[in-house]
Amino acid sequence: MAKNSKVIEREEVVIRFSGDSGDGMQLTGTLFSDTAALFGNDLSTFPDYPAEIRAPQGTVGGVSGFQVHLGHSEVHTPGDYSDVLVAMNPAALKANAKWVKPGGTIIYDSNNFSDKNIEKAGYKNDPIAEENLSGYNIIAAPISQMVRDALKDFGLDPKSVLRTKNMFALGMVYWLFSRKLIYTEQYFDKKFAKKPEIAEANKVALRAGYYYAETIEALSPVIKIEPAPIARGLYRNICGNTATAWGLLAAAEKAGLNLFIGSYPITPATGILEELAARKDLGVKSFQAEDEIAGICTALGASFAGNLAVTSTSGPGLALKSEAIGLAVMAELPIVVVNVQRGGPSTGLPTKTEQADLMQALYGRNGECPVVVIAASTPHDCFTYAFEAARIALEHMTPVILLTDGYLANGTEPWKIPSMKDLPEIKPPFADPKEIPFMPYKRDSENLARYWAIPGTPGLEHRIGGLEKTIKGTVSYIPENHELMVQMRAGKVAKVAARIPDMKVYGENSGDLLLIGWGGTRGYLMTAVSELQAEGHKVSLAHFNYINPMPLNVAEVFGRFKNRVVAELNLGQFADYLRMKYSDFSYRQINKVQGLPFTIREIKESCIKILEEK
Amino acid sequence: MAKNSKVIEREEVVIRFSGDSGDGMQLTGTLFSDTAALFGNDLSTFPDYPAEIRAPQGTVGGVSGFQVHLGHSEVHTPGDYSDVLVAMNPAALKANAKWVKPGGTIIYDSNNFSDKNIEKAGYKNDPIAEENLSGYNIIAAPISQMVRDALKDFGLDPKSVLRTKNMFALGMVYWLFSRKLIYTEQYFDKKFAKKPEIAEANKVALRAGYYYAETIEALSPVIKIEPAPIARGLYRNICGNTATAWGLLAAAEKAGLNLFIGSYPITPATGILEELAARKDLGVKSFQAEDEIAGICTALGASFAGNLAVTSTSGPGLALKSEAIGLAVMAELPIVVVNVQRGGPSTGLPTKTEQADLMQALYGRNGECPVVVIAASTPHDCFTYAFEAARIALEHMTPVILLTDGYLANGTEPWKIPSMKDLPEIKPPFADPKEIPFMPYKRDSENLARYWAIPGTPGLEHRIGGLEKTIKGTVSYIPENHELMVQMRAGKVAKVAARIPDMKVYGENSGDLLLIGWGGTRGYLMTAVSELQAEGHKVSLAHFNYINPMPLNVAEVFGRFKNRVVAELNLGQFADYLRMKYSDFSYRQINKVQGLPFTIREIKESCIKILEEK
Amino acid sequence: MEEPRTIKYTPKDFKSDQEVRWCPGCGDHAVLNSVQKALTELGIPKEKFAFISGIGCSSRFPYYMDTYGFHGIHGRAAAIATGVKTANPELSVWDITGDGDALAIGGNHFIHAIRRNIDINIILFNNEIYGLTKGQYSPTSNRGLMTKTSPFGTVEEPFSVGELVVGAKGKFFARTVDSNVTLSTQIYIEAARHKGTSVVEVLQNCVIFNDGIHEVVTGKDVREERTIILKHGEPMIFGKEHDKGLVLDGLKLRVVKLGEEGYNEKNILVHDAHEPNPGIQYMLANMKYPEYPVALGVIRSVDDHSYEADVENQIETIKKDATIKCMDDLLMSGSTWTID
Amino acid sequence: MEEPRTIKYTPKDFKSDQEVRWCPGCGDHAVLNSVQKALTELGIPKEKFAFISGIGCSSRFPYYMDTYGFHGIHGRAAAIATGVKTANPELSVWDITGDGDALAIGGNHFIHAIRRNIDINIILFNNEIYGLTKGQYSPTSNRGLMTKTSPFGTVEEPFSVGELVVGAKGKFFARTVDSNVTLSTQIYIEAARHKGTSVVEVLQNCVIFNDGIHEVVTGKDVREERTIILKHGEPMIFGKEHDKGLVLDGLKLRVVKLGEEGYNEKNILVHDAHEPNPGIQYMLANMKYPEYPVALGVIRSVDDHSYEADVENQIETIKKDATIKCMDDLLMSGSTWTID
Ligand SMILES: Cc1ncc(C[n+]2csc(CCOP(=O)(O)OP(=O)(O)O)c2C)c(N)n1
Ligand SMILES: Cc1ncc(C[n+]2csc(CCOP(=O)(O)OP(=O)(O)O)c2C)c(N)n1
Ligand code: SF4
Ligand code: SF4
Ligand SMILES: [Mg+2]
Ligand SMILES: [Mg+2]
Repeated sequence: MAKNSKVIEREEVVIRFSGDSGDGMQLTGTLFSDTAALFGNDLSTFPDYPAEIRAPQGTVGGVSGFQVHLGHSEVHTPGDYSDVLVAMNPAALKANAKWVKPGGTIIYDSNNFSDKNIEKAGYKNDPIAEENLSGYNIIAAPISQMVRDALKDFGLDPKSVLRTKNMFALGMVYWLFSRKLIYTEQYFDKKFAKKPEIAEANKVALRAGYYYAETIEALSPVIKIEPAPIARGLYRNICGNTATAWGLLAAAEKAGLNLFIGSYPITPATGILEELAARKDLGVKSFQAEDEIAGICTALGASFAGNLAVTSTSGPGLALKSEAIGLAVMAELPIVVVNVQRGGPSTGLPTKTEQADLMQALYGRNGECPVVVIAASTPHDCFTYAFEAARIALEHMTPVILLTDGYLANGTEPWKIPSMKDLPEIKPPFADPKEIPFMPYKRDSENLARYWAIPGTPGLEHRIGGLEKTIKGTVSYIPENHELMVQMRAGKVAKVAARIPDMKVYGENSGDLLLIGWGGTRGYLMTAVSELQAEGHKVSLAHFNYINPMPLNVAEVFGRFKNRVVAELNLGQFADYLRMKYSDFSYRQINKVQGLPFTIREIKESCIKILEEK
Repeated sequence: MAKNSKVIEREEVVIRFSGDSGDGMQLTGTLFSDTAALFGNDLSTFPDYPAEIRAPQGTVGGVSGFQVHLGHSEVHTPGDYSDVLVAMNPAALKANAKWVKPGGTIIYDSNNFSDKNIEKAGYKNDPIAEENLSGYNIIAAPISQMVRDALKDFGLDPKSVLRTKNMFALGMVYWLFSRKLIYTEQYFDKKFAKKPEIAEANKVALRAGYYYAETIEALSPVIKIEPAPIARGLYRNICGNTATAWGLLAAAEKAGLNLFIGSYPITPATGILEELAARKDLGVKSFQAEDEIAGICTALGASFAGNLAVTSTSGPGLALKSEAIGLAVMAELPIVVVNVQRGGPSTGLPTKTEQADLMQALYGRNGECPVVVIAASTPHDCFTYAFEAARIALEHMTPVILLTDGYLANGTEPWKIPSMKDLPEIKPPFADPKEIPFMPYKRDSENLARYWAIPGTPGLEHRIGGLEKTIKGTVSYIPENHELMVQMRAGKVAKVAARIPDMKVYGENSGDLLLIGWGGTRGYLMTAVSELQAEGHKVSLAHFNYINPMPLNVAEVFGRFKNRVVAELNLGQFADYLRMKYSDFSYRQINKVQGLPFTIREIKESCIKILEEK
Repeated sequence: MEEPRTIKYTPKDFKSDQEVRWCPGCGDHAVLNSVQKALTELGIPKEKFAFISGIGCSSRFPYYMDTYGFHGIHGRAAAIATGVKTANPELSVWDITGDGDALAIGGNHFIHAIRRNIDINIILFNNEIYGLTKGQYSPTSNRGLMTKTSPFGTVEEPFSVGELVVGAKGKFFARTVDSNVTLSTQIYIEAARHKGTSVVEVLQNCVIFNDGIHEVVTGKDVREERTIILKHGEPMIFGKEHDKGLVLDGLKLRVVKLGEEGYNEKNILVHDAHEPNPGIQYMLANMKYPEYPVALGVIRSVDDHSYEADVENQIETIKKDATIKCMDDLLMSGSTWTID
Repeated sequence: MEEPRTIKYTPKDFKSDQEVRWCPGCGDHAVLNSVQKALTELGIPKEKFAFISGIGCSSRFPYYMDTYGFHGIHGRAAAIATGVKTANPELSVWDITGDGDALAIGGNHFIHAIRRNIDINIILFNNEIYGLTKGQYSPTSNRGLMTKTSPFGTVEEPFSVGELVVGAKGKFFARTVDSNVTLSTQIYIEAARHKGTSVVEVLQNCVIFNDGIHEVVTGKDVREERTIILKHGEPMIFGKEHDKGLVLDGLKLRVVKLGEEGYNEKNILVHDAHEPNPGIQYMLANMKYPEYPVALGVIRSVDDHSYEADVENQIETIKKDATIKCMDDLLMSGSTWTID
């Protein structure tokens, strides 16, 4: 399509769409990624928006961004620095200029760079000058004016006209990467089937932008990123929250159980409840509770009644659920507690990402109160680990806390769609209706799980609850019984280790430095390790998804490296946890608590520093 | 008074009064300890009662006990095994027989050993035979019959008559230890001033028991325990909950602030709220909240308004307060959270003791959320550490969690009454009303505390809250600001270390084994170490009251011993914590999770095993 | 729902093997008996009962029932029961709770369960005290009550259970007395049959910490004069001699003597428990001695949507026309692409 | 209490230096203006105001007030405010909350604050939606509302705020509309002056997630016909032409036309906000369009004990006769002995 003669090929590229909260940047970014995915690029995206619904227009606080990283080879993160920045107003430039690679391209809507807006963004002078962008490829496009011109015959009100500015910008970017418009056009045809004039207006703006870019030539050369050599198969884009919801649904289907979710909305976890509330077609019972406590307590009730029960929340909500998680531990009922971590403490930075709820997940309850803790590490593997969380909960009769985070929840990436038949079976230890009287705390001798007797089953009537009990379910204050039960509950969780995979190191099996991570940072750590390895360093990565219990071979893996460094988005919670669990080793730390993911550069620099010390 | 000629002197003795919940054993034990205290013995007591208000009469589940340990020298625990057991019914014998020292004395009410009662207690045959008590000094006293005889002319109803059985038994014990009856008689005169016939009946029963013991001679020899060489001064008995309440009151007076407590009743913490609710004479505002969350939130409101604010609870309640503790951390308001630990997890063993809320206190919140954690170690030092908790909260503008436990809360011991003038001053960092505009997160450069501006002060109007803020109190999502504030909050708590005493070891400053403990186990650990030292072992004790931060010299202390073993009533939470904090050392563990304190024998045996290994 | 099997039970069938551990003389014993009696009348197979409770003396109830039972955590019984019923609408779900459990820590779940009108039966043991923690005042304790946490008398206004239930959109409210097994049994049966949240307030005696608190109205000698047992469709008459009745005086209720001032059975108010507008029921629920007799019986019983049924219906409706029938359908739905 | 200083404020004095971050067009802006106006009328020095809030769009309110302010955690504003007021009764304490904050997660603290009748002013922004979390239904959303968590329509019955307030023993309830600054200001002044818990429900528009939800009654063209502004002591007349009124028909309210069926100003109900028995006020608070006009203004305002005053009184009384005056007295009280 692109007629421009100069074409360069690139391995990968990062594009950031940025504008006011009302400028539609999230949609723009999504449409761009969809097109890239359909083309066959590997990609990773991350939206980034303010906590306020509509922060004051034109200010830096109100900037909403969407970053897309696409590549000809595997892509693990949305990227640190961008090659192309689209800035719909001065505030967007202000917020993002320092994240553009030297010499990168910056497209901005020159009509929006009025003195008033420039001042609102906090600039004193000409923003381009103030940002010192002389070495950059700066495209000042009169976007507002051009959509007004392009749509002047549409009879739309001025607001609706201006609302297509984002499509004009997208058109320009499509030209720059020589992409097809067709998928985006189809989107509008479908979305606005009942308002064809709106669909048409957006398509016109899109095309206007495309042709404008072609015309001005300032954008040349066109950049080509060939499709990535990804495995054959059927793909879709998926974000972490949807993947989590679907993983739970898949587990319910595999276990032959109904899915119940009892949750209270909270950023950034709400998407899971929202997705499941929409899944009435699959029979999900979604209960919007009056608070987080009711969320987990209804789920516990549903679990008692025989459902696959789930509650989803974020940090402050997990705190509120602590007491009831204790009841789940004591009642030994299967339940999945999804915690989408955000910036803390307290209300903290609700729309930002962080990994600081680890200790809370492990220990935030009264008494000796062990639960299984696992963590997802990419948007799409939220599916895998949500499924795993449910499988472990059901087969081991235990609460499982699944940790994801704001970055995973909202980030999207292409996902090779699995087939249900390839997923493992899930077989909860249902009580035998013939074994009467039923003893609620009798255990499977192998994994120590108790048996699950579902209300409605004749003959298995029994009572459970939060007071310490004997194997028969009788309340007991007998000292030795308590100690035994405490050990059984701990033992049951420990036994889960036998049913999880060994830790596999990314890179060589031994070396100078083992970078250690867990949860949502994997893409960054893998990329950093890849690059370090390429540069000749003997660095490997041990990335944890199973936190409690941990894989059985961990100590052995740790022992094969000269140094260990734990990188995490908190002050060192996993590092401390490892000091407790594997106290024979010493651990260095890389920490960041800024509400942001790592940058690859940060990780690499820290690793190199450690490597050079020796 | 005692006419018996045979008198032996003993260093110490343990007596256990035991009977049905309705038998008045708690009062009996208390009266006995009061008399012993007034005599000048050192002592330690522990009540032990069922979770049910009235568990089924006559069953082991319904037994209520009260143990007193008194000595001629220092006494640190209520004792493991008793020299004298009073068993008002067969169930009491059943519950306690194995805790009587070989050859000890057992006094029981033979009228109550009916076949029905024997069966109810779970005996098949004669209890004495079944318990194999042939080497013991068994006194079968027809107590019920004798009080009936003694009071036959009183015209009391049969129930009231039988209610004096405990005094008959107490009279016998008084004779055995040649104690005066006068204090107990005075108690009844005062208590039943308006019902003199009841007072008289109790006194008659008491004397009848005393003379009965003298008569039968089966009890001889009389045991004498001379007064202990305790420091001069004015003494009183105090239990941990009252001491906690009083420590907080003392801190309020020293700081010149009103005391506010917002709490919800929960065993075994309720006594603190109850004591403070009674202290309207000192102006306490006690708020019985609708739940634990309201308990801490009203306290936070009161703290914001300028009171010394407190909330008290036990394990499950602490879980519920987690989210609001996070708000306190973020708002940097002074508040004391008292957690009286009980058996967990969940509802667990509500009336039993345990130390398993340590991790929850340290980490049970979302985000990086540091608080000061300190622990009391004897019933009376609950006063000291409650005072300390308040002092640190107020001077460092931070929430402080004070850990006590069921054993400390209910246990009593004599306490040398301090004088208010000897307690340290408390000087909260009040904001200067002239420094306008007030910046809520500006900090004292030394201890990093922010300043406290009390509503009602003109000119200091400001806003605080749970979202991350700049120094000025403006909501901020700026990455670097967040990281800075996270570090400041951590730093502030760390700086408390400069204002707490160094760790002092009990015993030699170096040696083969350092026994490490924290909180309510101190009496047991000290006694064990004393005995081990006396037996020639190079064992010392490092007992922790300051848990976060810890004294500055800990690593140094640890380094002076060949081995370290951490003894605690959980699965090893403090040991794990030390592995995190002082990872250069290795730690052995002694753990017990039975809802009971340690026995000295257990500690000694474990230590000796470790010592012999090398 | 499947047809109830025709099984004949006796109360003994619902007794578990656990020793009952309430204090001798506690009102809870009688409630247990009444509930066990009521269950025999429902024609519901034993395995379909689930008794859920919070924490408190009363909340030990499930242990004594030979049914499915879940002794929860303090205040959360209504939430747990809501989960049980939503997950499996075929169960007969009972929420056993105290005045502290339901109205102090559990107040929020209580009003939300009622608002949603989920079909559970809430038996609220109101002894106006925290029993299990040994005697602190509760949200239903009267002003001035001296307890361990109010040694000089409380300064708090108590909730009136019926008033709060109506305020939360309640559709079924009844009141009974622990010791009145006949009335209680009848009420529990009606509560169980009512579709939607039923709240039964039991005036329960705590012999240990608040002995005789209800005695002034429920005492043997006075109860006929000081309580009125309401029955749907019957005139509101009470008194040992059936000589007193209730009438409307403007917007207020008034106690009148039959045969005086021209009042007779005909012009006494007739109880309408089914009237959706809670007006009179609200006043009846709120009647206090000495101005009025205290109302017992089913005061309000109005049919309406029940939550779990609406949830099931919505699911059924959507399932019918859904294109997504299983996980594989969902996985392949929306925009996908093939790499080959 | 000390005498109020005679200070003259303008609304600007109550504006903080923070940028107001609500969406353009959000009803919250108008509420902020009305409150700032109301404060100027109270004669209370600025430093005595404390604004406490939970979490939600509305709960950002304290940041915009140049007073003492505490932005709490979700649902807990009433509890925090209760602590502030109990600790220092001299402060004028405001609790700013949303329908989710006050009635979902905060429901328990809400009803307990009201029951205790602590002297705080609760401004409840009712937009019938969770705004800050981007559009899920709330406990006040009508049945059938389609939102992100009820894509097929909710199946839950909403609370009616006034009904719940009365059910929780509420003594002051008023309702206003965000955009009606004159009425709102007047109501906030009355709420502030009322001693005890005042609840003001603001029908607030969320332009983004529930735009126009109140429009059917508050719309410019219809509001005079579909709302009635109640004033104590005045007849309940409404309509553009002042031609409609409310009367009692048996136990129900009825809308009548003046001049028809013999109705005129004289026999129209006169509003009595001070009547302790909530009967009519309860019905007024519950009136729904289209059957009735929606009631605005102060619907109920009854004097009674306020919690913090009773607490102070009890302390003063006890202090007077106390033998324990300071900690040293306490330490030496009861039974002690001397070792020498
Ligand atoms: C989270 C939590 N808070 C507090 C308690 C302590 N607690 C147990 S029962 C109870 C109140 C009991 O009163 P009520 O519900 O009226 O029951 P009753 O004992 O009177 O039947 C309290 C405060 C607890 N177990 N858990
Ligand atoms: C403990 C906790 N749970 C959930 C949330 C997420 N949350 C924030 S505000 C809100 C609801 C807001 O609705 P409302 O109170 O009606 O206020 P509005 O935004 O509509 O003004 C929710 C669910 C939170 N911040 N904290
Ligand atoms: S304490 Fe009261 S309520 Fe509890 S069992 Fe005893 S009598 Fe019953
Ligand atoms: S989302 Fe709604 S309630 Fe929130 S600020 Fe915007 S318009 Fe107002
Ligand atoms: Mg009660
Ligand atoms: Mg709202």
